[in-house]
Amino acid sequence: MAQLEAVVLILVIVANFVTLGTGRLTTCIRAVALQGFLLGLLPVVLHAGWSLHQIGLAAGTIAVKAVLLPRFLLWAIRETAIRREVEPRVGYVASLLLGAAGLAIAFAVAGRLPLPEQAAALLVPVALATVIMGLVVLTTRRKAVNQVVGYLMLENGIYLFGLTQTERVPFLVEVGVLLDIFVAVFIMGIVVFHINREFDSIDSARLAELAE
Amino acid sequence: MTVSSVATLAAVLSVAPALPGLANRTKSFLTGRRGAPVLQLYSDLAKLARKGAVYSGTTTSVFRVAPVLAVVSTLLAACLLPLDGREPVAGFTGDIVLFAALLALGRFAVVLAALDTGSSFEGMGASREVTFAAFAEPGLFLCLLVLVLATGRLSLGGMLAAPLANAWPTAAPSLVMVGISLFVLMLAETSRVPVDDPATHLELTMIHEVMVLDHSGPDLALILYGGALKLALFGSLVVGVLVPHSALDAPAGGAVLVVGLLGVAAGVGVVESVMARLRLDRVPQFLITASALAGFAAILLLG
Amino acid sequence: MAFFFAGLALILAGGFVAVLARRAPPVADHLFVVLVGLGSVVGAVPALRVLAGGGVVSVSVAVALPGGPWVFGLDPLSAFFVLVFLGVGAASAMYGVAYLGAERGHRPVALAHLLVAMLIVSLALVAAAQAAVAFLVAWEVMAIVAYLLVVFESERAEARRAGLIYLVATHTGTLALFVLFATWGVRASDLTFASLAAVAPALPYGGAAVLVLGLVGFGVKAGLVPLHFWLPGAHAASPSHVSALMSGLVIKTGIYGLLRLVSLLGAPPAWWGWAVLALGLASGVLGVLWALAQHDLKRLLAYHSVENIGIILLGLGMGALGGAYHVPVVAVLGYTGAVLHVMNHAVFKSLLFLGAGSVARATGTRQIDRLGGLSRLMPVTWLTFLVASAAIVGLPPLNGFVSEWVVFQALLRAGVAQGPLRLAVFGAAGLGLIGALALACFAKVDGVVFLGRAREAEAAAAREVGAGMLVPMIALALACVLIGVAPVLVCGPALRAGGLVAGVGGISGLAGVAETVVAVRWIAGSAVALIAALGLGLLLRAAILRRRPVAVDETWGCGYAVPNVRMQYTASSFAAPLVEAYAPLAGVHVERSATSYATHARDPVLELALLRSWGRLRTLAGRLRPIQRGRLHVYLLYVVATVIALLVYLAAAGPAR
Amino acid sequence: MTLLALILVPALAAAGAYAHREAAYRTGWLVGVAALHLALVVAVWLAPPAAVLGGWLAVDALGLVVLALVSLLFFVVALYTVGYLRREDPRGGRAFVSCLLAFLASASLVALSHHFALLWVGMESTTLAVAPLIFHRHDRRSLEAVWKYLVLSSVAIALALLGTFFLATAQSLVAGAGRPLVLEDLVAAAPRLHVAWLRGAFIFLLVGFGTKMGLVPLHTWKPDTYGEAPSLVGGLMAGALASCAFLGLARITQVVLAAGLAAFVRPLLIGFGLLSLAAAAAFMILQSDVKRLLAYSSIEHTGLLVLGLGLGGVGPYGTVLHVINSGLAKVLMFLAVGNVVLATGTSAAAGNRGILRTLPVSGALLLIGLFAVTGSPPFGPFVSEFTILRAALAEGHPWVAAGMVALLAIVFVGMAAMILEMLHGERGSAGAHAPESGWLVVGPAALAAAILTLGLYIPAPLQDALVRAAAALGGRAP
Repeated sequence: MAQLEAVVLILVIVANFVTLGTGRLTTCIRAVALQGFLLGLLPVVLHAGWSLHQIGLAAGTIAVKAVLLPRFLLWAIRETAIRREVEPRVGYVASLLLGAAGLAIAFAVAGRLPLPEQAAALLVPVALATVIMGLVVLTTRRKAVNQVVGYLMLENGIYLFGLTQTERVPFLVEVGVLLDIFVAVFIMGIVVFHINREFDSIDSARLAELAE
Repeated sequence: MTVSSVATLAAVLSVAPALPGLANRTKSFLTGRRGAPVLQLYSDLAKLARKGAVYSGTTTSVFRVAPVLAVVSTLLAACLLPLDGREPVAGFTGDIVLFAALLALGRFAVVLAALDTGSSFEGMGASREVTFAAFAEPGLFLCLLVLVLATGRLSLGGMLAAPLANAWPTAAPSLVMVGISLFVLMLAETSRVPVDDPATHLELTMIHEVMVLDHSGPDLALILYGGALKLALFGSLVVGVLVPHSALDAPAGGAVLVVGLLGVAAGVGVVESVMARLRLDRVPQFLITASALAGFAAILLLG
Repeated sequence: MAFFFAGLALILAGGFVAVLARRAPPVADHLFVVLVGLGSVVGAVPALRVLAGGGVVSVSVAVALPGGPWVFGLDPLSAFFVLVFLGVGAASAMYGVAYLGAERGHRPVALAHLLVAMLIVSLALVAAAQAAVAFLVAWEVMAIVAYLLVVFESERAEARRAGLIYLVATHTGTLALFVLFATWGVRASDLTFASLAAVAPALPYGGAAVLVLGLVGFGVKAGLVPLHFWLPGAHAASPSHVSALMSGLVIKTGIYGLLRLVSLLGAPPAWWGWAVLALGLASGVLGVLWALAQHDLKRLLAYHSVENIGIILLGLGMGALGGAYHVPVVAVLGYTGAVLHVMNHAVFKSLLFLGAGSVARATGTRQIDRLGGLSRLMPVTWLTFLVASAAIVGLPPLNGFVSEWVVFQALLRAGVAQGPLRLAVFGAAGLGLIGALALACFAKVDGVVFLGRAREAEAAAAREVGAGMLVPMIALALACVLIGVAPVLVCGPALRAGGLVAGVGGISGLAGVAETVVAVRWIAGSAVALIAALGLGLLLRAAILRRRPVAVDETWGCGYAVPNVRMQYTASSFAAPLVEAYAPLAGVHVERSATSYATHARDPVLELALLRSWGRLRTLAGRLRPIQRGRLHVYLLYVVATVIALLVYLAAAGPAR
Repeated sequence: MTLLALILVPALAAAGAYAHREAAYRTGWLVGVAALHLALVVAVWLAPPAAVLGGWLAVDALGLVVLALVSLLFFVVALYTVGYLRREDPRGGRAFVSCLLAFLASASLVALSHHFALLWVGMESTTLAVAPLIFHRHDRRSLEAVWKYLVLSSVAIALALLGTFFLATAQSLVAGAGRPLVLEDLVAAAPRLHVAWLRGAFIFLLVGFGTKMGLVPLHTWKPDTYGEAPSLVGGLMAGALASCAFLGLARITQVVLAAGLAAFVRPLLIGFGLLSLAAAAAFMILQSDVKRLLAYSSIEHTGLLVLGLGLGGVGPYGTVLHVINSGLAKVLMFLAVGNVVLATGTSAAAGNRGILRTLPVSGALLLIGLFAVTGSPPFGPFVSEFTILRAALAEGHPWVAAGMVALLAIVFVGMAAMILEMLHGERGSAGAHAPESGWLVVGPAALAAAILTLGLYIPAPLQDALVRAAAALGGRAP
């Protein structure tokens, strides 16, 4: 099982780097969707037991993060016919380098952290790396949709970290968390849609009218 | 209040009009002229007191009250001085402030009367009067507080009597400086050269004279007498400081004072004959110098 | 205390009646006047009882607020101030009824009456509060109500600006008081004055922090230089009876605060006394110099408030120094002089402002150089104004002389003491200078405004104001004369208050104090003698002139044939020699040409220091603007940067708990 | 059951409101539910019910104070909404009332949660419930505002989730630390919790909740959002939402203080407090829009809250009292400004002059609000700010006290200069002014009365709750 787990986690990292490196918005969204799917798999992979709790969680995660939200975002960019380029503030290479640095930091930090025994060796560093790369996407991308993608990455990273605590966090709360994230991204999507209609662009840099 | 103090006061009141005359006469003598008689002011006063009065239609009762108030306040101030060298007519702890305030009251009255006429010349005179008073007043207080420091007394009656004589041996330099300073202040307060020139005929250069242009008859007599009284008052202060005579008997003390006053008047005449009148904007410096002298005297006593 | 609170309730009721019955102005006005008058009398009863030697009264209200119970009480100090506040407050409020009557149509006059009532009540409560929180509440209510009254004529930009500056200044002062009481109360069980006094000996550095904060917090309110900057504008912009209240009473709360501070703290250290003395001298001299340069009657009077606060501070400083150098006579006389001058200044300064209000009402202008000759047209106003100006100059036989005399006694007695205290005697020369300058200034005001001939048409058309305005003015003028002629009436109570502040028990046992009491009788005697001699002289003069021809003619024009009113000496010219002599000190800008002469007085503290610093602060704040340029990704970076900074802090925190 | 009802009643009512098409019905529904909620809160206050859901939902003094404040403010805002919706018809009017009620439900959840993850869920829900309310005008500026608000809040709250997981980790590393993430058990086991993880948890929760509170430099969304949102929403955010966020921060502070980490957290809280005060002061004196000014005022008060929390001693007492006082004062200000904006259509200070003459009641309320919000006696915020000041001095931070007072003075200048000019200034071109309807002034007037009362008198039950809440936050009664 350990190898499978490692493969899944490495794929998560790969999805992160794809998001950082691609120039196409749809690729970004698909990469995050893949990540969501992998996240859904992980509880099952990590804890061999097939409890209702874990299956439910896996199903919910996959439904929300791999299917509903990516589809919604794809709909939003299709409906508004925006240009599909990412248009980063910081170049792709630089983004990738930043991501790599984040990955290194994550591994370095995680190595020093006292961890619960049951946590997998790779899980925490990958979670932290995903959080960092999510923040990188959030701060270096111009387009509003892309920032939603970054937010999703950030959430995914936190979710990964949360997997170390699944048996301590009750199901109800996890459902609540998932629901909240769903609603958040849903509202963001709507706003993105409106932004595009109003501004003829989803370049969030144009959104700087309110300032001191 | 003693018989001697009242008698001395009466003597000073009657001698007062002779003082300006003596000063003028001294000046005339020193500048080689004959000049007016020493007792000229007596006859002036008598003549004015017999005359009627002409008032400007602009003036109000302020103009009529002011001359009386000027004389009355000076008179009351004179009551506070131990003229016979031992005791004043009236006095109490802290009366030096009342002394200064009474002089200020007289000045306030005369200045308002000047402004009451609506004349630009008299306004100008009033303006100069209050200006120079503002420079002279701290000097007067400095002189008085030197006396306080030297004698430890807070009343004129106390400080100018026996304690002053006792203080002379230890505080002589300070007391001399105060005497000089008081003399200078007297020149300013009584409008003498080098601050003012009572003999000038050009209104623009006058200070005191121009303020009283509109007064006539008995009012003018009061003003003139008030001026003479002020000279006597300050002269008494100077004499009291420089020639402590508390050890003498009553008539002798009074005599010392009268002689001293005549001496001061002569001194004024001497100054007038050797000094030119100062430019108006130099007068403050002159007065500040006098104040500084008194201040220095005070510092000497504090040290 | 029941009477005290009942009186305050009556005053407040008067205010509310004025608002509720505003549709029937005569009824509302009369009820307001009656209730305020009655309330002042009733409220003054306990204060009078305390000052007459009755015991100290107090009442404690248990409020569920941090800081302990609210205590209100009257000791001689409080009682003295309460008496001043109620007496002068009532006179000004009554004047206000007639004064504002003309504005009923376009301004909320009834509301102003309510605010005035609230102001008087809060003033009385400031003086009576014996617990910090209650004090601060009364203090700030007073400040806010006063602000609302200052901006009563809010359609004028000048009033709004002055109001804002006042409000900011007073609030800043209040903040200093917050710190003051918070610092003081660190070790106290609660914030009642009794508890604060109990921990006073344990304050670090002899309570230096408290004393400095007190000077700032109370100093702003009192308007001592350089914290006076709000005062001229606020006093000039207010309706005149409010100016009277502000200048006569509100700024006195700052003095009360300082006195109360000292009474709770015990004798302050010498440095504080010297500082107060120096501030007093600066305020006195600069205040009157600035006043000389003013052209607006009310601004001029406002600067004289600064001057008189200076005189009060001279007394206060001498009190502190007397305490610090263990010369109880100087301490008692210094504080007594301060307290007495508070009362006297309240009386004559409010009277001056009311007079200025009457002049402004009658002529429509406050510009001194447009007026002239009003003494014929407004004889009663003139007479009361003359009395008040002679009083403020400190001339006998009026009340101003009495209190200045006491302050002089403290200064001069320092000279006959031992040690460094003797140096303070130089303050007497300073006070002499202040008096002479004040004389110059009021000669200018009285002469240019009331004497001579009208310079402009509005002054020529003036008519005497109505009885509603004259009666309070006459009452205050009579008070000036009464205190001047019979100072014994007020000196006893003032000595009690001064003795309380000085912490000296049996004040009558002090030789110097007994001497002073005797001297005060002499002053009364001299006042009577002066009045009698003047009367006698006038009778004599009248008798002489009755048999002589008396003619009326033009003023002697020195040969100039057609003198006209424009030739009269103006206020600017009158003050010019003094103003120019002191121009560098007073921040006065002189403009002269062959045909004109004008001086422009700018307040150096406000214009040159404060507003410039404020501009700099705004520029500095403007430099921060790029922080918020509206870019979301930058904002996100802030979040990331915060996380990183905090993680660094975490890493640096080390492993220990 | 009462506890569940406090959350479920508004939640279900939100759905119910959406179902109805008639606007008048919806507003009645809103006021009714708000009143019912308030009644339930009173009932809870009088007889605190036992914890439910295994200790996840419970009442303690701190939660009760916030709950009561939220409920009271919501009731006032509901009354105001009646008048507001008669004058303005926001697009998607149906959602407006529903979102308000959803906010009430989620805020109640926050106040009652004694479980950190549940607390997080509630907090995120409040964020989301408010978003459509900000966006109701559907124009460019409100779009921009809501976008910034959403992204920043969501990112921050995500970090708070990470912090929550850290907290769980800290707890999982020791045996017998009780129920996971339940407040009481965490506090009880606090001294044994893993220090590094606990510190990490505090940091991420501080950033997360600090952003929602508006601590500088995490405050950037606040002026934009408050400036664009309808005034009543701004008031609700400044008064209720910020209080909920503060409660979140207070909860984790409770744990870390119990763990003996005071030396670690207090400098952070004091630093954020002063920084917030300073930045708020700096931006206030340059402000030209009254609603943005209020936003910075809210940031200033947030700074005071964390400052008091960080000082210890009587500071926490002052802070909890200040939550109430500043909450009431901020809503008062927003509603009074709301009336002005309704009348003139702009929140630019230059466009609103002479309010005391055109809108006397709202103007007077704004005036009272100005003095209240700046901490002048005799209003409530004075008492709490003064207590915080006393804490600074008593706990040996004279320079903090000096800085605080200096910044408060600048804040006062900034606020007074703008608002007084609005109140008194000369009207340029006066627009047509509708008379002030009773619905629009009754709420703020009640708030003004409440603020004045709290400045003069603190009722015994409240005093009791304050003392207990302060004790929980490592403080004591003054």
